[in-house]
Amino acid sequence: MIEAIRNAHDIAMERDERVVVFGEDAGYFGGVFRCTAGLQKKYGKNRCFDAPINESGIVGAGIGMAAYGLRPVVEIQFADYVYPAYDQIVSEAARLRYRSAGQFTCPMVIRMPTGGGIFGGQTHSQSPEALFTHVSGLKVVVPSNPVDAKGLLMAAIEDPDPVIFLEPKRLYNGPFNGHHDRPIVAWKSHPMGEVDDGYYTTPLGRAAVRRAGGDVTVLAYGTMVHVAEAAADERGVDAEVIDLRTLLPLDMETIETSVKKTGRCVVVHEATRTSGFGAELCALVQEKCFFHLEAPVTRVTGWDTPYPHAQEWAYFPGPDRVGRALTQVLEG
Amino acid sequence: MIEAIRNAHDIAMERDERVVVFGEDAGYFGGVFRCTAGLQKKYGKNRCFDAPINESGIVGAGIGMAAYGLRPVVEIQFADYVYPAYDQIVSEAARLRYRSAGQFTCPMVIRMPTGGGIFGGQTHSQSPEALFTHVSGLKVVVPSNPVDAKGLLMAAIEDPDPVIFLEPKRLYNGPFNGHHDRPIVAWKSHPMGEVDDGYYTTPLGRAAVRRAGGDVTVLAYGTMVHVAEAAADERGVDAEVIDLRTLLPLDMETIETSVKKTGRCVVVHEATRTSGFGAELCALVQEKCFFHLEAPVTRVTGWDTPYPHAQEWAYFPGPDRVGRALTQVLEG
Amino acid sequence: MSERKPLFLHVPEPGCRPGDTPDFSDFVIPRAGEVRCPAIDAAPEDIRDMAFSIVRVLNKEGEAVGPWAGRLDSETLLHGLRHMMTLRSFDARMLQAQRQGKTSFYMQHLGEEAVSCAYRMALSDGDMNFPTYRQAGLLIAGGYSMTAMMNQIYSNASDPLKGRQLPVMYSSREHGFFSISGNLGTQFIQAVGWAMASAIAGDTKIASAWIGDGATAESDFHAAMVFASTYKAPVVLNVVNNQWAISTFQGLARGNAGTFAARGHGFGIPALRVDGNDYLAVHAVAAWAAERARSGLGPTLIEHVTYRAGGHSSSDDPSAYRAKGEATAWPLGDPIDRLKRHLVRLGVWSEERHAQAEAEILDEVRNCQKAAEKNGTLVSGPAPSPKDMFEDVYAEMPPHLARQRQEAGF
Amino acid sequence: MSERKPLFLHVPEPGCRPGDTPDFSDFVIPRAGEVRCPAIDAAPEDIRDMAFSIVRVLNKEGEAVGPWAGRLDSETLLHGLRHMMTLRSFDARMLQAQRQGKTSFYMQHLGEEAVSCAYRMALSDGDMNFPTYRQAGLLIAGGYSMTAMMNQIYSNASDPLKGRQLPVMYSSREHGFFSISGNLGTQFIQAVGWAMASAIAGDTKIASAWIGDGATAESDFHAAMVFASTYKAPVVLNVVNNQWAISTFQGLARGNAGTFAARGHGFGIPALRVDGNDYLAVHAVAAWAAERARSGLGPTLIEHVTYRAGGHSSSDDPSAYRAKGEATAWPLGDPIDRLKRHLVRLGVWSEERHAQAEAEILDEVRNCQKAAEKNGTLVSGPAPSPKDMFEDVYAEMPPHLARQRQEAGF
Ligand SMILES: Cc1ncc(C[n+]2csc(CCOP(=O)(O)OP(=O)(O)O)c2C)c(N)n1
Ligand SMILES: Cc1ncc(C[n+]2csc(CCOP(=O)(O)OP(=O)(O)O)c2C)c(N)n1
Ligand SMILES: [Mg+2]
Ligand SMILES: [Mg+2]
Repeated sequence: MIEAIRNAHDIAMERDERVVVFGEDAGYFGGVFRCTAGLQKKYGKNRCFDAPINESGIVGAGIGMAAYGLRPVVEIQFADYVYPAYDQIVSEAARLRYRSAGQFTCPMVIRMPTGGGIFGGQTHSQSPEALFTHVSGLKVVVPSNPVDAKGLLMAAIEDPDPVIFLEPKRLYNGPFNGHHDRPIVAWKSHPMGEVDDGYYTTPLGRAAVRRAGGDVTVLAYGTMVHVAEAAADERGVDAEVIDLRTLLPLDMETIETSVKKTGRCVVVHEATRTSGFGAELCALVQEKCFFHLEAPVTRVTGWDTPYPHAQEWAYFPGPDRVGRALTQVLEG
Repeated sequence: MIEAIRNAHDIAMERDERVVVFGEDAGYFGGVFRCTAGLQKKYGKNRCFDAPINESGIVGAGIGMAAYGLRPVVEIQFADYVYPAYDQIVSEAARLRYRSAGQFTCPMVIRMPTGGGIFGGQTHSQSPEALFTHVSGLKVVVPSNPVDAKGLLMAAIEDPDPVIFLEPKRLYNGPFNGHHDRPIVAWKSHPMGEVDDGYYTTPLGRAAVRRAGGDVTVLAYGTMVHVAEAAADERGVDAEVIDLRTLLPLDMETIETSVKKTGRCVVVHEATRTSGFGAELCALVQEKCFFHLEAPVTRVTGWDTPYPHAQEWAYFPGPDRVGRALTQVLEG
Repeated sequence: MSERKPLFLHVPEPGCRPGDTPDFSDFVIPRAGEVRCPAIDAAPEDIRDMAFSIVRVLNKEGEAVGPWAGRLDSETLLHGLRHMMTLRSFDARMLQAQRQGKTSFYMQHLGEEAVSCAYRMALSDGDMNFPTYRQAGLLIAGGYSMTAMMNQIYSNASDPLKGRQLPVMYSSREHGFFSISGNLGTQFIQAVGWAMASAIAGDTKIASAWIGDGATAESDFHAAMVFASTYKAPVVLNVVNNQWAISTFQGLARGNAGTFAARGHGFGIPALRVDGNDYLAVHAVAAWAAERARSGLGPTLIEHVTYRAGGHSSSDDPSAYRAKGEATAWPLGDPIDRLKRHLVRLGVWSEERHAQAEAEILDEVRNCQKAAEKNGTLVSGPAPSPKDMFEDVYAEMPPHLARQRQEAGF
Repeated sequence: MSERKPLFLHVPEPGCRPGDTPDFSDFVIPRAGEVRCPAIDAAPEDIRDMAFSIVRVLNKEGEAVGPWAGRLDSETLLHGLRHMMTLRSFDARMLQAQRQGKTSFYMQHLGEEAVSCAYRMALSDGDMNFPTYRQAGLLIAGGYSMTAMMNQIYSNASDPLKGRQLPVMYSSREHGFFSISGNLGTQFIQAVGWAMASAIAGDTKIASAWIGDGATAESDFHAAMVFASTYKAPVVLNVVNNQWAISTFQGLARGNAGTFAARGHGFGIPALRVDGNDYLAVHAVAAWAAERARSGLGPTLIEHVTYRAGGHSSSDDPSAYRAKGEATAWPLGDPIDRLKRHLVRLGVWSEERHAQAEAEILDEVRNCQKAAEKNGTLVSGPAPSPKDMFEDVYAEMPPHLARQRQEAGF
């Protein structure tokens, strides 16, 4: 997935002079996950450069650049480190178009690795998406595979509004279904791992059905898409797994169609449960599909604790927990 | 309610030397809403003082003080200005006990005026509670009247963990049911407006039933409690209005009991809808009471836009909108 | 270890509080003309002293003296005087309109008119300001319509910001005036980003960042300093030290030590202090800094030393926290009086013409007000549509917002 | 307006990159003993030059010279040497353990041992450090158990932090070592708050804040400077300038201008730079600053000039971004070598005793490691209970967490 993301940057910079890329260690070195490797060499220090370690500064400067007319794509080294930039994102980027009645806008992409599964402990594992979905004016994207990552990033860069782009870091080097004790799989063995070299976009606001099924709908994104697929396969459940891809704005149509068909719904995410994005999904599903539901919408999520280091796999909502929820919802 | 809050500070400072109070304009002047008026004079500049305009500094310094063994009570001038402190709250205050396995703790109260209704525009009207309820390790409190405000603040100051204390500014000077075009009512005419002079606490984590009813449960907090009561009264709906008071941890028992009785539930808040705290309430209610529900849990909230200035009353979820939802849920 | 004395907390206090007699005697003010004018490419380390002095041009007698003088002809100065007088008149009317209940809120510039009015004249079209709520002189001197400003203040049907923003939170891209935020400090780093963008694009435009003394404590001030110094961005960083931040005096934001200008030294950013009540000095220093930025020499930090003679806003009553008469005791005088005296001395102005200009300006402001009130005030007359509330959240309205608009019935 | 040349973005670059020959020739280093030692109550404005110089005690010959010398007896220095050697040995073993897969992550101090080891000796019991991940010398020199440290690194059943924290994110209240955060910079202002609390309580304890050169760019650095100067908090503010922040050189955090120490000047905070590879100099400066804090004179900013000789962490390979041999070209030498030479010169140490000490220390470290591994490593043996995952989120477990623990099956 790293190469797909790098490639999306490359094509965007090639096609549009206004695209500039920066972040901590993102210039000369190409990022601690190497997602911007080679860009400085190819496009010059003017268009891809290292930033001082100040996330508010990175986003704030990006807002100024976007207001000028550039298209900044900035990297926050880990999603866990986005909070210092939270004011600039929430109070400024998200509201600039609104408060200036369209005089100033903020076409900026804020990329950051998210999620656990790499023994990163509490400050390299968080999934803060719900802290952005509550903010009007933002778009929030979470790809689950290289093909989408490239297309969605391209679309995000072309989008006229600020986009929070969360990259599940556990997926950087291969699909991961939560079976941490099995051999690592490479993207090249996965259908969504083979990425077209050329320019394409994957539209924001559209979910994808990853696995068709009739008995229960699973709403997931990022790493959890793979976990959900594995859980359904392993339990032999006829589950329809929907990869949301964009959380805000949400593709409610696809969700509604599926849940009305299956009558059951399980929501899966890695973030802590209370006030997680799963809450919004539960709320919406029961609002829109109430009379089709045969069981409560059920959440499988990270626990309401910081992400622990040693207990990582007890925290991570793996295929076992998702599988149990599937069974329970089908029986309930 | 201002006097109740001031009084809670006063008693807490009197009873416990470790209690210190600071914030922007909170010292000599006593705060722009006068909630800390007189404290510096009474307890000295050592225990109540002005802070430089840096919210991260205010909270960060508070964390250090709490780790030392004091009990800081800090004021953020408006909830809209808490975002610069978000990192210190989320990454530090909330997780200090956990990450140090109890060696260091953070008994701190972070107070801030919240909500609209005073023509404050987008940066003096926000209700960011959901951005805190997603954070494990925090407690989140929203009083709806002077009696509770004092008791809850007292409990918050005594609490061993960090508490976000949101004060609905539209309630500072009187109860407000959303009828902005009617004469202003004073607290002294309200049953919860008469505050005991002495020491008492109102425990965190307990909701209060403000209006008993059998047909529909309304979950509300802060200003919206009064709006919900008015809406039920005006429509003649037999609604049970629950004032949540503490959002985290939530008094699920009271909620469950009520919804299982009424079979219907309306959730009301002033914050934007998507991923608001209402989403969590919907999710929980349908999880716990699914087989008792006769209609979808319905949300009445602020719209998913910044809080506008001129269109304040079109934005505010007033008694009309709440009333319509009540009728709809009863008919649906 | 020996017995130690207990520590204690130091909390800085202003020299005087209500009941005290204002006293500025330990505020050191260099004579007008005394501070040198370095070359624009002077090494930052060679002009460190300037962060501890104050550039002044107009002396007590109304003469323009010293190396920073002689840059503006009298015609320009007459314009400048008019801008300041207009801003003061505008403020008075709008504060009154707020008192009359025609809008919710107002913030005036009383005593600080020179800062934004003179500064604007050192900029070129296409340059961008990232202002706070106390630089409306940038708009007045920049030729923006007062009626449009009032429409915004009234949140009426013709408000360019569609009623969404608090009064005085103007925005005019065309006039190089970035949308004002309610959140202090955020604009400071945004200005640096805008300037970086101009540099990246190979443009010739520069940015100006604005912040108050109190708000320098905000973290984005630091972000701006770091980014401006790292990338040598073409930006002028302006701190308006008007001595007060609501009820806290400027010493609280700097521990009553150093100066705001001296913040530049840790970053190798050249820093100057200027008499903010001296139209000529502000203009000269602004032009110097702008020239540096335009020449690729990077950022300059300017501390404008002035005084907030009025309340913080229409919601504020300063008598609760500062001594009566502090404004009149303020030793740098009134910016309008000082420029007026200079022009009279030059022989191009007189008391009579001043009185006449005042009347003309009041008339103009009144006419604008009438025109604006035709479009409505916050409480009556034509108003922006609630429909507008749902627009501009995104470039294109997403389905959930369209549904909400429908639910709202608009 | 005349035609302007297009602007361009300045992006600072280090003197050399992979493939280049390291060159520190424009790094100006004062001679040992050259910089004066002011009284602790010297006015900040009278010692501004010290932010642009470097306090050094040990010269090339291994002599301790100048006004900062002569404060530690040779016994203390022998302890100091042992602390640094122990830290280096500990680092080597733990990095190896990480390479062997016994834990997930490690960060070493190679080349920076003097900073935290010497500093600790200037503190008293009860003082509190707010460290980063690169000051474990504070623990080693403070007598904390190496086995406990390893238990933390292994996240094993005896980990005092119950397996919750990333390796090296130690915490020991008892040893004056605040819980390390993964988030850069946050601790800097917390330290100031702790110091303010000590002052409020009329205590005699002081706080020490720690931050890296790269992390000075973070906004909480500014918050700390503002609060420390405003309240004259009894805190020592330490910047460890080890030249690199992962792949970015320290010039990027300061526009290659000024010094980190000079950041103090805008706040009236006295600031010094010290040779961070000189045990005696670090100790002397630390003692000076601590004495200032304890005497109610407020904060001091210290920039420790040193060099990160190893990778940033076990996940990092510096050969991708910095020139080979930079560490050996680093002109301030190795802290252990330098103190060793001094002690040999004093006649209290020898090559033989050094070799013997190395062997003893290795033995000790190995024994601790064995003891720790009995309690498990991250991948095998006894482990903290998943039950612990739900504890300490709050003082008392709220119902929803109790339900989740049950749901989790623990
Ligand atoms: C982030 C943030 N914190 C607090 C406030 C509240 N506030 C508004 S103006 C002000 C004082 C600012 O003082 P200063 O920067 O000196 O500017 P001045 O009003 O004197 O022009 C404060 C505290 C705010 N608007 N934003
Ligand atoms: C808020 C935040 N942003 C980014 C990071 C990622 N990060 C960890 S260490 C580091 C470099 C720090 O360099 P420096 O401050 O010089 O300390 P050193 O590692 O050299 O001791 C970075 C960018 C982080 N941990 N926290
Ligand atoms: Mg001010
Ligand atoms: Mg470093």
